[in-house]
Parts: sequence; structure tokens; C-alpha cells
Amino acid sequence: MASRSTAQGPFHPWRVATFVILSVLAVCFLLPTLGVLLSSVKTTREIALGNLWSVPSSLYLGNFAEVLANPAVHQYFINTLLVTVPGTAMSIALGGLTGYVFAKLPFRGSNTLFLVVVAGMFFPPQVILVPLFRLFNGMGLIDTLWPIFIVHTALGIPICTLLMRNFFATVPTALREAAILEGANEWQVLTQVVLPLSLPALAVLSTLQFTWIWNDFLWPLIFTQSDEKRTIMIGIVNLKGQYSVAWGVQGALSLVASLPTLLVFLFFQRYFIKGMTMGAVKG
Amino acid sequence: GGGEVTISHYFTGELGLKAFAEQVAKFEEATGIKMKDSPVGHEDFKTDILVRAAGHSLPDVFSYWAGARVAFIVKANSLAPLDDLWAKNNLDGVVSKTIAKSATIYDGKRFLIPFNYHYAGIFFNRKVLADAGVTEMPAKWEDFIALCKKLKEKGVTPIALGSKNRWPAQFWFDYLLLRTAGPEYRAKLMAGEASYDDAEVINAMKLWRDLLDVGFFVQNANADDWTDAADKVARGDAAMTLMGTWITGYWDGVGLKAGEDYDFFPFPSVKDGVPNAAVGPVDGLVMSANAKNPEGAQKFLSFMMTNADVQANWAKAQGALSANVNVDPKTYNVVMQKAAKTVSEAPTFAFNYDLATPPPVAEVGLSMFSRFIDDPSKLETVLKAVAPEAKKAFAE
Amino acid sequence: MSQLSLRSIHKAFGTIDVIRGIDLDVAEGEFVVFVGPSGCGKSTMLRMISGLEDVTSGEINIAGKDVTRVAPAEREIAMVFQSYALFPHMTVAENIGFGLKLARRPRDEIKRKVEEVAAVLQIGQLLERTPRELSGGQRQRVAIGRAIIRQPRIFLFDEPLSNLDAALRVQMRLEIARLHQRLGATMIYVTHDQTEAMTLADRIIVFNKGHIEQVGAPMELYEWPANMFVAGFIGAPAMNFIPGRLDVAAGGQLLSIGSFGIALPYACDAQGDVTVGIRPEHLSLAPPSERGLSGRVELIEQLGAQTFAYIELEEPAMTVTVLVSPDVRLRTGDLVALTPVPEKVHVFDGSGRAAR
Amino acid sequence: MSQLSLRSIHKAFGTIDVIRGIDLDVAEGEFVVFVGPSGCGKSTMLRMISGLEDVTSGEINIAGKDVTRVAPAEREIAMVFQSYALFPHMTVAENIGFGLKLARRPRDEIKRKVEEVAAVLQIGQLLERTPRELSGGQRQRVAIGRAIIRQPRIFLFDEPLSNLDAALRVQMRLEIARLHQRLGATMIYVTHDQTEAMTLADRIIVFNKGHIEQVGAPMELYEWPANMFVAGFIGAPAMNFIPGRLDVAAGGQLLSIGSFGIALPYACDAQGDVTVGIRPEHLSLAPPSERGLSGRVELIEQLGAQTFAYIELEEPAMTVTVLVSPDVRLRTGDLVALTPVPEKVHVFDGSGRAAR
Amino acid sequence: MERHNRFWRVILLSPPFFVFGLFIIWPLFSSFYYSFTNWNGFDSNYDYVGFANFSKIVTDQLFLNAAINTTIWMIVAIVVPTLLGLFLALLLDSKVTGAGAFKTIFYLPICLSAVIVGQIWVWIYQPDWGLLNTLLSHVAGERMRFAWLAKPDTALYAVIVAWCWQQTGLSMVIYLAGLTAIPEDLIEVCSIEGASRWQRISHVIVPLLTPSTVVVIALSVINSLKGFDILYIMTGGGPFNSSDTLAVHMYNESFRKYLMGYGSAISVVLFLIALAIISIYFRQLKKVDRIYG
Ligand SMILES: Nc1ncnc2c1ncn2[C@@H]1O[C@H](COP(=O)(O)OP(=O)(O)OP(=O)(O)O)[C@@H](O)[C@H]1O
Ligand SMILES: Nc1ncnc2c1ncn2[C@@H]1O[C@H](COP(=O)(O)OP(=O)(O)OP(=O)(O)O)[C@@H](O)[C@H]1O
Ligand SMILES: [Mg+2]
Ligand SMILES: [Mg+2]
Repeated sequence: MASRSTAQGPFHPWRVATFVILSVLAVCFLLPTLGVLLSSVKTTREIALGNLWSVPSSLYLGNFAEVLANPAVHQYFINTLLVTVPGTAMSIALGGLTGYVFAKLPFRGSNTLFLVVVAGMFFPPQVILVPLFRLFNGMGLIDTLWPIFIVHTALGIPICTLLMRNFFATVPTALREAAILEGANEWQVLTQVVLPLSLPALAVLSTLQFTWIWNDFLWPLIFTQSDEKRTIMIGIVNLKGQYSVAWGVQGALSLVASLPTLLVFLFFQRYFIKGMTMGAVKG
Repeated sequence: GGGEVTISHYFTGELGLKAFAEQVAKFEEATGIKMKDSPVGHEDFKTDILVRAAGHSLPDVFSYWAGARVAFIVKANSLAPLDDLWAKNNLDGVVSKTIAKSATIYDGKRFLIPFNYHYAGIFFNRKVLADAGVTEMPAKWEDFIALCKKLKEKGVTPIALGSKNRWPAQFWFDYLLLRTAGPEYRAKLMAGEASYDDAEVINAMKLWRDLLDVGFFVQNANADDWTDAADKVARGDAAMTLMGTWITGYWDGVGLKAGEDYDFFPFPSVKDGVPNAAVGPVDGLVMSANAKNPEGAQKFLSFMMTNADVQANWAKAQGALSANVNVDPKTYNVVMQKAAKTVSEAPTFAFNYDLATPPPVAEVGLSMFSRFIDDPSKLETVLKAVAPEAKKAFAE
Repeated sequence: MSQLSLRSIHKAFGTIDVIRGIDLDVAEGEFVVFVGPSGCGKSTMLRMISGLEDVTSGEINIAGKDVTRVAPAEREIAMVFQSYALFPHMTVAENIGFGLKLARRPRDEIKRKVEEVAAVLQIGQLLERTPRELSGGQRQRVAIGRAIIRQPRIFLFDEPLSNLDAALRVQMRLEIARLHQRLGATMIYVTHDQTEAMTLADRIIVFNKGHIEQVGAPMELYEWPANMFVAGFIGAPAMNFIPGRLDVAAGGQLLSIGSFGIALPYACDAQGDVTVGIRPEHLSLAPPSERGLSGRVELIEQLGAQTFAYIELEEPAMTVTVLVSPDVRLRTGDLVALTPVPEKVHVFDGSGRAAR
Repeated sequence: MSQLSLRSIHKAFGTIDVIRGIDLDVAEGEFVVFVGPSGCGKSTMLRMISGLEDVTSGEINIAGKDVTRVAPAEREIAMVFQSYALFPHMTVAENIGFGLKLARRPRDEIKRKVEEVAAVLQIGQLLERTPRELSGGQRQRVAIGRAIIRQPRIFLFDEPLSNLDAALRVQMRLEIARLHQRLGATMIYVTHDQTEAMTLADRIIVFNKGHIEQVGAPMELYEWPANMFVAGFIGAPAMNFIPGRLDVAAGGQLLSIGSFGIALPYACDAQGDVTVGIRPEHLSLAPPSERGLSGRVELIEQLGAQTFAYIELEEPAMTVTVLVSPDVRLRTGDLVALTPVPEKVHVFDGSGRAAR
Repeated sequence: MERHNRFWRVILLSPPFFVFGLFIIWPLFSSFYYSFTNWNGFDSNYDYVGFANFSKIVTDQLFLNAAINTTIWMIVAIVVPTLLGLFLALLLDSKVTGAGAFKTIFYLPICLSAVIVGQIWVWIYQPDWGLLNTLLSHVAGERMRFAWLAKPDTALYAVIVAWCWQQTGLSMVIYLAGLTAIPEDLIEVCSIEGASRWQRISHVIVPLLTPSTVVVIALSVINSLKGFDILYIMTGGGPFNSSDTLAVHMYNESFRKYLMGYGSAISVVLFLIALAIISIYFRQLKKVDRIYG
């Protein structure tokens, strides 16, 4: 790194320029997000009258009060956590299993199989809406959180397989062989040797999967029916009535609902880059 | 049965959900039957109910839009007939005649309990019209044009329209067609027995185009939601908007006073000898053919329909009119009372376009409207293209 | 009874034959070194012994038991990898005790054994570190520790020292030799390094293209290579190969290189064009006036204890390497005559076989 | 005028001084080798010469011009990295011609020059391959090609051969030597390998902890190391260091190791406890009855041309390495007496300085 | 060993394949079944119509329109976030002050749900008081009232801009990762060989980032093929189908027109397109592997 920064002499016009360009872009990127922030501190009436983008003369915190005091919102959060955390964990776990086999125990035709699994990432989920509903209905799981968890687990398998396979491929085969010579079976190799070394990949996948599952609203919409089973995104969507919208409350809820994904990113950020480097970028 | 009754509906949003839940609670208290409630935003409701139908798992009771949509699912054998319920509760004496006639009977049987209905009229900002010196509301097309001209001269855009979601534009087509070609022709068109390149359609559309051409409509109607249009009228940027009575609920919500700040007048008559039909949607409740708890469901339906208190509260929250004739008109605000009167006096009640014609056709038509609004000069080409598409859609 | 015996082992990857018929017996306590050019199948053979790779055909016996289909962990072998293959997320102690932990031995037994092994390898003070906090030599020791603790019948080493620098390599080599003496265990060791092979091996097995070229004690191979391949492969710097002719002459055979002739002191079953092999230390320098292979000094390499000269021969035109005795003073460009030690001259026939 | 001159170069990374005052002049056409233990700052020094690293203080002159603040590309140097640093997405020809392409030289000129360079390095037939399709030695050649084509004043090599296997290393070493002769360019070469340093260098610079311990021709360092560090570092196997005493005696100085005494044939400016340094080739074996350092043979390493014996001395108790002449037959456990060659004995005073 | 491996492959693959097969593959194929029927979703009676739905696709103007839009979407959604993400990553890699904060800002949009993103951008594009027109008015000096989302010429692109805004952060993060994987010595060779800043980027860094580029493009393709939520929220495919993509079209036909059979046929085609793209992707991946492995 030293060369990149030091070879430029004492004055760094490039650095200044870089900083300025980045700042301008950052403002551009922040402006839209600012919209949510503004909408959350204004009344619905103010927004309806077209005053969204003006600097608020006074902060209206009623929206937040309404959102945070609403027990239904608490339930939404709990439900979302209840599907997001296990869904993230389970999709990574299952993707890890396939990834491990594809990386360390390849077999004839495993590449084709891998292709089929990864192809699972590419179709729009609406395609399987109806058959899945029937399946879960048959299992008596409609209006529980199970189907959401299960579908996200299943839908997460392709991306998790892809990344875990690539990551596992960077773990030296000699480690697996050494463990096997020590008497470990594949399960022990996976859990005691390979996985502990794959924390960066886990960080990447945790971030991505958490974000995707948290933000999704198609599956909860279809698979849950009662309000006590709904997730936060449905809560936001349902703030829109047939003939009305509560903009301010929606803004406040949106803001609150986006915090967990942001926190997850910030938490995993350090490993994220490293994991991407080893898992995704190496192809 | 004493078990749960499942219900799904599209009464979401802050007010709608709360008000509906209150009424459901009344029912539960009165009967001891538990309702299992599932509110879904109304765009998503369409997907949700289809998936559930496809999955053979419709809720016992669900809200639905009277008209072609109910006809469609009746044809698919998804609904249970409610004639017994109707007779047992003597609903003939409870449900408004106009509504009962137009909204409840499909294939000769009753399938829908009309819950409430809306009426589409021209809602206006009183102050703006007063400033323009208008005292008398136009009853004839010429008067309407004159009014628009006057407003325009005053620098106020006469008509607001927010057709981003397409459907708000339909009322213009509905009324213009009804007022020029008459309800019978329209019914034929809606049923696929007439063609979109008929002279009747072209004439109606031309009237509309004339309004657009002289700039009576706001710019960028396709960019606005209907609420944006309502806001424009409320602010006084525009004078009037052709919208359903739910606009009163919206305006009340942002603090406008009925009768003082806003009012409405019915769509003017255009051609002599054509009856002045009223247009609007009817929200109803239906019972699924495979309801797990039909008894409870029927109890629920009759309670919701016959209980005047429930009807009154619910209609108020939705900015709707109750289909129950026993609801005391005084529970409505002045504007709504006027609307109720207009409907009861109307010779026919017609559903708005997307409820009157089958969904695949409605898709074609609604797209046509927004295309037309985007560029009115293309009217002929648009209609030419739509006619065969609509035919194809009817075929499906 | 031999500790390890390989019976006509074959191995093919897909359609490519990598091991083509290996038969070998290794006695208990023997130190056997596999050498051979890159890609000749040494690692593959080792991995088949360990069980990490299946044999295509043939039979592997360990201590008289057929283990051809036995799982690696049950073969009573231990393997030390070139890359050490230490688990980066475990401490040294955990690395060494990993096998015992898998076998669910009691915690204190593991601890005791790990400490014993660490004491043997003098890494007692490192037990709580992780591998990345260790130097190369220390890592290698840990890897060996992990092998020792299981008290295997056979140790397998695959180029264990090749990632270390020269000084460390020497040190670790001595430690492995001591370890072998102390444990008396059977060891099979793959290496590219001449010195390691020569100093460690009881027997060296020279591999080439999936078969064994020669088996023997180090000096046996050095002094009596069975063919040109082994002759060229063993010894650094390598043996000089010079084209020559072998003719029957009065009283024996005459070996001529260009115009220079040597009366062979032993009998050779070859004739005509042959290749003459002479190691650098068996050529001595003389003033150009003397009888010998005449040439010119091209380059002198002084390594301190040893000095090598590269001499460009006049006939045949080629460069040979000569070990120069320390007292001779040479300069680049000097003309010299080279005389081989006749007893140490190797003759290879047309097919490369040693013709002795 | 020297080609490269370094004047009191210092370098600190943060608060850690890595280079602590280096002064050095390199003449045009000289081949200078930097050696030293790992982490002593060799690479850092090389990178400062190249301009990849800034100096903290001091001055670098190339061909009389102060280049301390000049960009790497303008210093007329070329560098060959240990990892080869070839661009994987470019063919060999593109890699070699990269600098010329950046300088926007005409296409046919680039092509011609690349072919010339490829011919010199005998990689003409590889020009269209990508680096992944090359063997280690070939890659190294391409890296050298990329350096040559720019006709730099100074070549910098950072352990260029350390990723190659032994046989290739020998071959590439000779090629670099030839290249140096042919181009007559100034070369600065960092290595860990004794042999490379001894054979390639005109001068060896021994680094230790960021400063220079000694500068000199290879054999000069071998024969007259200035201190114990250099003495121990240069030469493989390493010099034996044995504790001894130096006393004034009749007619000179008496060096005693245990009960064995040597009359030093030269004058030493030390007294009392000293360390005696004797290289393995300067100890000769004699029957135990003879006068000398008595000990027992612990281990014998036969490398073919050379045999080393490890002798466990009785007094002081330690092991020394001895180069055994080929005609001596030894066995482990034999008792022997060791006699050093007095002229070749090194004496180091308490501070490790050669006391001669 | 092979026997052991075979055993473990079965053990390890069973759970994921069970889940994947039961909840993805099976529904997928059962949905494909309907592509040969005229099912409307509600009715339990429907007819087998053979390939009629597929032959309808050929003549369906809306399908063609959606296919063209998807292509446009895909190309822009690949090119813009990729280039912008690369640009940001290159700037951020030069150790600029506040790099951490910048990274978070650029990544922030990914944390937002499509519901939220869609709503914000609707507000931005609002013709009367939206941010974009307000800003443009200040620049142009006259009142701008352009309805970005309501005009068929701009609607699709307006949504794509929002999409790019959201996706750029992901490309940036992947490129940042890729940059850390570039061996330092290759960059050093550039300074020794005298490469200018631009030459270094164009001749060395960008080519060496190819593996990252492959991932970025793959993710873009995946996401844009799925690209539905944000589009559906912002324009719903409108005005008059001008911003329909294949996913939106499939949805409209299935769920708005109740043509489940035809919708399934569209999804079959969509799936085949996806398969074609993914095999191209894999071929590319192999090539990249060969050079950069
Ligand atoms: N898993 C495998 N699949 C296909 N071919 C293989 C495999 N493993 C090894 N080979 C091939 O088998 C041959 C022998 O390989 P092996 O690793 O045993 O050589 P080696 O003698 O150990 O070489 P080195 O000295 O370079 O380590 C090589 O040609 C190699 O390419
Ligand atoms: N960029 C850096 N930042 C901090 N410390 C560094 C940096 N580069 C090198 N060092 C430190 O400087 C010292 C000298 O490193 P250098 O690489 O020059 O050693 P070396 O002699 O080349 O070692 P080796 O023989 O292992 O290559 C080491 O202690 C190293 O840790
Ligand atoms: Mg090998
Ligand atoms: Mg170094």
C-alpha cells in the first residue's frame, strides 16, 4: 500500500480531488435516503401538500411515537426476526453442506448439478407462488412463520452454495486430509476444520441473506394471514389503505425497519470485504 | 358452529383497519364467534386471493368488488350462494334496492352481501368556485364547459386527475359513455358484445379529448395519484375532480370541512333522453364455496349487513355509503347525505369500468385510458389498437 | 515380516496411468526416501499408502494386514504435509491433540500426551500459540508433533522441509534423523532435496514416470547407479555425461572420449557408442600440457569449502563440471587438461543402462 | 564515479527503525549481493533503491544524480520480484513489452525488441502463452525479460530464484551469471541462498538488523569474516564455534580449547575467554590416540562427493561438524581426535569481533 | 476413500437437496405444468391446450415489449452499477479520508427494502414538488414539471436510475474486495515501468478485476431478471406497459388477468433465458479461472 500513497510526493492534489468527488457523490447518494428521514419527521398532511423536500421548520416526532408505541409493530419486529435469523442461519448451513461437497468431494456430474443449483437464483419467485402455497397449505403451515423461513432457506441455497463452494475451495485440501488422517469424518472436518476457517464467507452471506430476507414482503404476504404473524415489510405495505396512505408513519416505520440491516452490515463489514475477496471474487 | 371464521379483506391503511377491527369486535362480542382476520393491502389482495383460490384455501369470508370480478369467481365455482341467508334475514328490506339489483345477483343467484358502496361525482373546492363567481352547479354539458372556461380564465385549472394507477381515469370514460350511448350500450361493451371502435365509444372519447385539448385537465395526470389530485383541489390549484365518495374520507382526514370547504355535483347530462346513471364501486363480502365454517360465516355476514350501527360506523370510516337502508342519513356528513340521495334517485347504478368488465379486458382498457391521457391526439390509433386486443381478452 | 509391503500397485487418474506397477517392501524401523522428478508419482504413492487415494489395482499391506480398503485413520499411519497442514484456528496444543480429541480421550490424558510430545520436540513454550504466530521451523515441529502423538507404525513425509530456508532445513533434517533414531519408527519420506535423501535414507527409491528405477542405500546409488537416469538424478552437481566409444583393445577395453583414451579397469558389456559418466569429483585438473581431455575454464564457482570449475571441452564441444581441490589456483580462460579417475568412470550403453 | 551510491540511509516504519544508516557505493557493472537473516531489511533497502519505498532520511544517487525523490520509473532501474509479478492477463510478449507500450513506442519497435529479448532468454517460442501456461523457470525468464528490455542502469533482484526447485535454481543461477557477463549491467541481488551469494557476487553485503555487518568479495568474507555474525552466516555447513581461552605464552599466544592447546600462528588482540571459530573443512580427523580435541562420532552424513561427520566433543560438551576426506572410513560411535588447521582458526573476542 | 466419499456425499447433500428439491424444483416444475393449460387460477376445471400458450407468446406484442425492456434494463443495470461501483471502489481504494463513512453511505441503499426505495424515488420524480424537478428548476431557472415516471419515454429509465442507485453499493463492495486481492507487486511493477495513473487502471487494475466483474455482472443479471419489486412499486409496468419487464408481464398475465396458464408459459421462457445466461456465465467463469485461478 505504501507505494500507492507515498509515491505521490508531499502535495496530494489527487487526494483532494478524490475526496471532493466522493463527497459530491455521497451527497447524491444520501439525498434519496434523506427523503425517508424527512417524511418521518413530517405530518402526513404536510407531505400530502407537497412539503416533503423542504427543510422541516419543526421536528414532528409523532410518527415515531406512533410507530414505537404500537404493539403491532413490536410483533412485526419479533416476527421478522423470527424468520430472518433462522432463515439466514439455515440457508447458510444448507448452502455450506452443498458447497462443501462441490468444493471438497466433487464427483462425476457435480459441476452440472452445481449449475442446476445455481440456476435456482435466476427465476422470479412469483413463478412458484401458487405451487408453494398449495404445498404449505397441504402441510397445514399457512399462517405460521414456518413457510417464510422454509422458502427463504430454500431460495438462499443457491447463492450460499455458490459462495461457500468458492470459499471452501480456498481452504487447503491438505487440511481436510490431515483431519481425515487424524480420524475425523467429513462432518467433523466440515464443522471443526473448514467452517471455523470460513468466517469471512459466513459474514458475507449473513449480511446478504439477512438483508434479503428482512426486506422481503412477497412471501410473508402470501403465507401469513393474521396480523400477529405479519412481518415488518407487510406492516409498511399495509399502511397504504385502499383509499389512503399515512405517509409520515410509513416513513418513520421504514426508517426503523431499515436499521437492523444497516447494523448487520456495519457489524460484518470488516469480514465482508475479506469474505468477498476469498469467496466470490476468486470465481 | 362455534369455531373460528376466517376472513380476508383489503381494508388496510390506518383508518380502515382500525374501523373494521372495531366492527369485527362488535360481532365477536355479540355472538361469541371468533373471527380470524387477515387484512391485505388492496393491490396485493388481488394476488393473495388468487393464490389462495388456486391453493384451494380461500378464507371463509372475504371482501370483494361487486361486478365482473365476483362474476368471474362465481363462474369458477369459488363462491357459495347466499339466497337462503338473504331470505332468512329478509335482506330485501335492509339492502338498498338499487344496490341489491346491480351488485348481488350473479347467474341468477345471490352471491354477495353489499357492505357499502361509493358514488363517483364531481367534487370541488367551494372557495375556488365561489371566487370564480359560480353559484349554480352545471347540470348540462354546455354549462359544465362554460364553468371550466370561466375557471380557466381565472387561472385555475378546472379539473384535477391523478391517473397514475390508471383507475381514476375510468370514471370519465364511464360517465361520458353512459351519458352519450346509454347504460344498455355500455353493458354490451362491458360484456364484449360491442366493439371499442364503435362510433359510440369514439364519440364519448372525443368529448373527453376536447376537454383535454383545451387544457381543462391538469398537466401530468398520469404522474399523480388520486390523492395528489385531491390535494390539488384542496389547495385550490385545481377546482374539481371526478372521484368516488371515499375522497370525503381523505379530505376529512386532512381537516377539510364537508359542505364548507368542499362539495360535489353529479356528472352533468350530455345527451337528452339518456338516463342519468350513477357510477361507483360496491364493496361486498362473499363466502367461499368451501368455507370451513359456513354457519359462522353466514352469521357474520348477516350481522355485518343488518346491524345499522356497524354499517354507519364502517361507512363513515371509509368515506362510503352504507347499503343498509336503515342507517340514519344523519350519521353522514352533508356531502355524503347528498350523495346518498343522488344515488337513490338515479335510475340505474353502474359499476365503474374495472369492475364492470372482466379483468383481462379491464387491463386493456385501463391501459388505453392512460395512453390516451398521455397523448390525446393519438385517440384514433389507440382505439384501433384496443378493439382487437379487447376481443382477444374477451376470448380468454 | 515387513512393516509395509506394496504389491503391483497401479493408479490411473481417468485414462492417465500415474503409477505403473510398484512393488516394495519396507522393513520395520527403516527410513525410506522416495525421490524422482516432479510429477513422477511420489506423492500419489504416498497418498495411496496413507489411504487418502484409492489404488486402482494392487495390494497394500501394513504389518501383515491387507489395508487396501481400510480407512486412512485405521491404517496406523501418520502423515506430515509439505504445507504443514496445521489448523490455523487451533492452538499448537489443540493441533497436536486433535486426533486424541476426535477419539474422545479424556481431557487430562490429551493434555499429558501433548506435553510429552511437545517436550520431545522442544516446543513446550509454544503450546498456546496459533500456527500463524510460529516460524516455519516451529510449524514443522508442530506438524511432526501431531504425527508422533498417535504412535503410528509408519510415518509418511511429503517434502516436509521444502518450505523452509536453507539453514532451518539443515537443522530440521538433523532433528528428523534424531527422531527416527529415538522412535525407531518406519518412515517414508518424499523429497526433492539431494542432501536430505542422501543423509536421511536407509534406502532410496528412485521413481520415474510411475515406476521404480532403482532401490538402494544412498551411497550404493551414488556409486553404482543402474542407469543414466539414476546416475544423473543422484548427486549434486550432477554427473557429467560425455559421449564416447568403447572398443576392444589389447588386454581389455578401451574407452575413448574424442582423441583421449582410457583403459577401462573393469569389464563392460557394451561396445561402440556409449555415454561416459564422470562425477565432478572424479575429474582432476592438470596443466594443458598433460595428457587428458583438454578444455578451457569457462566459469569458476567458489563456495568456500568447495570450488567448482566449468570447463569447456574441445572435443566433444560441451561443458563439464569439475570439483577443484582448494589448493589449485585457476582463472577464467585458463587452458587445462582433465583426467578422470578410471575406476570411477561409468559407462552407459545405448539404452542408458549401466554397462558394468 | 559509482553507479549507485547510498548515503546514510535510514528508514522507519512508524516508530520501528528498519534501516539504520546504510552507506554503500556500487560501481558500474558490479554484481552486488545482499544477504542477511530474515527481516533484516534487505528487501526494504532494495525497494528504497527502486523508489517503491520512500527513504526516511539519507540520499540515493544513481549515476551521480540524486534520485531520492524521483519516481521509480525515472530512476532507470528494473526490478525482478520473487513472485515474478507477471500480469496474468497478458501474454509473455505483452508482459515483456509492457513498459514500451506504456511509453507509446511504435508497435513494430516493441515487437522487434521483445523478440530480441526473447531470443536472448530462449523463450522465443513462448511469446504467445500466458503466465499460467509457463513453468516456474520460464516465468522467471519472462520477468527477467521485462527487466532487460528497458536497458536499465541497475537491475534489482529480490530473491528471484527462491520459488524454483533445486535443479532449476542451479540452471537459472548460471543464466543470471551469463546475463551479467553479457550485459555488463550493474546488478543488486537479494538472496537467502549461500551458493547463489558465493557464486554470483562480486561483492557480498551482509545485513543485520538494518545495518551492514561486512562488505567484501565472497571468499574474503569466507576467509576473513569481520565478526561472529558474518562468520556464522557465510558458509554451509556453518562454522563451528567453540568456547576457548587465549593466553599469552612463551613465543606468542596460546589458544586453549578444554585441555587442548594451539599455538596461534598469528597475533590476536584479545585475551581471556574467546570464541574459537573453525570451519568443518579445517578440522581433520585422527585416531583417538593422537593429540587433539577428543570426541565421539555421533552421525555421519554421506552426500556422495562430501562426507560430514558430527562429532560430540568431550570438552566442551558440544557437537561440531567436520568435513571428512573421502578415504577415511568412520562409523557412528567411533572415538576420534580432531586437529584444527592453526592458520585457519578464527578467534572472536567477547563482543564477537574477529580478534586478528 | 471413494467409498467413504460416496457415503458422505449422500449424507451431506441429502438435507439441502431435499429442501431445494421439495421447495424450489418441484414447485417450479409443477408450475411449468400449467403452461400447457388454460387455467385461470380460480377454477378447478381447466383444459390442456398443448403449446397454445407458447405460440401465443410469439405473437404477444406485450411480451415482445417486455422482452425489449428487460434487455434494456439488463444492459443498463449491468453497465451503470458496474462502472459506477468500479469508479467508487477505485476512489475509495486510494486511502481517502473518511473511506469508511463513504463506504457506508454508498452501501446504505442496499439495506433499504424495495418498498421504501420505490416510495422515495416516486417522491423524487414527483413532477410538481419532487426533488429532481425542484433541483432542475434551480439549475434551469424555469419551472420544471416533467413527469418522469408518467412518460413512456422516461419511465423505464427513471426506474433504472433508482435501481442503479440501490445496486451500486453492492458492486462497489465486491470491487473493493477484488482490489484487495490484486497482488501488491503487480501494482509496483506499474510504477517501475512508468505507468500513469490511468494506464495503471486501464492496463492492469481493471483487467485484474475481471473475477470481480464476473461476480458483479452475475449478481446484476440475477437481480435484474428478478427485477420486479421496485418496478412494480414505482410504475407498475406503466404508463401503459411502457416499463413492463418479463417478470412484470408474467405477473400481470397471471395475477391481474387471471391467465395462470399463459403466465406459466412466460415463466418457462424466462427460466430458459435464465439457464442460457447462466451457462454463458459459467463458461466465462471457467475462462477467468484459467487465467486468474
Ligand atoms: N487428483 C488428480 N487427478 C488427476 N491427475 C493427478 C491427480 N493427482 C496427481 N495427478 C497427476 O499424477 C502425476 C503424479 O503426481 P504426483 O503429485 O504424485 O507427483 P510427484 O512425484 O509428487 O511430483 P512433485 O515432485 O511435483 O510433488 C502428475 O502427472 C499429476 O499431474
Ligand atoms: N510496509 C511495512 N510496514 C511495517 N513494517 C514493515 C513493512 N515492510 C517491512 N517491514 C518490516 O521491516 C523489517 C525488514 O523487512 P524486509 O522485508 O526488508 O526484510 P528482509 O530482509 O527482506 O527479510 P526476508 O529475508 O524475510 O525477505 C521487517 O521487520 C518487517 O517486518
Ligand atoms: Mg508431490
Ligand atoms: Mg525480503
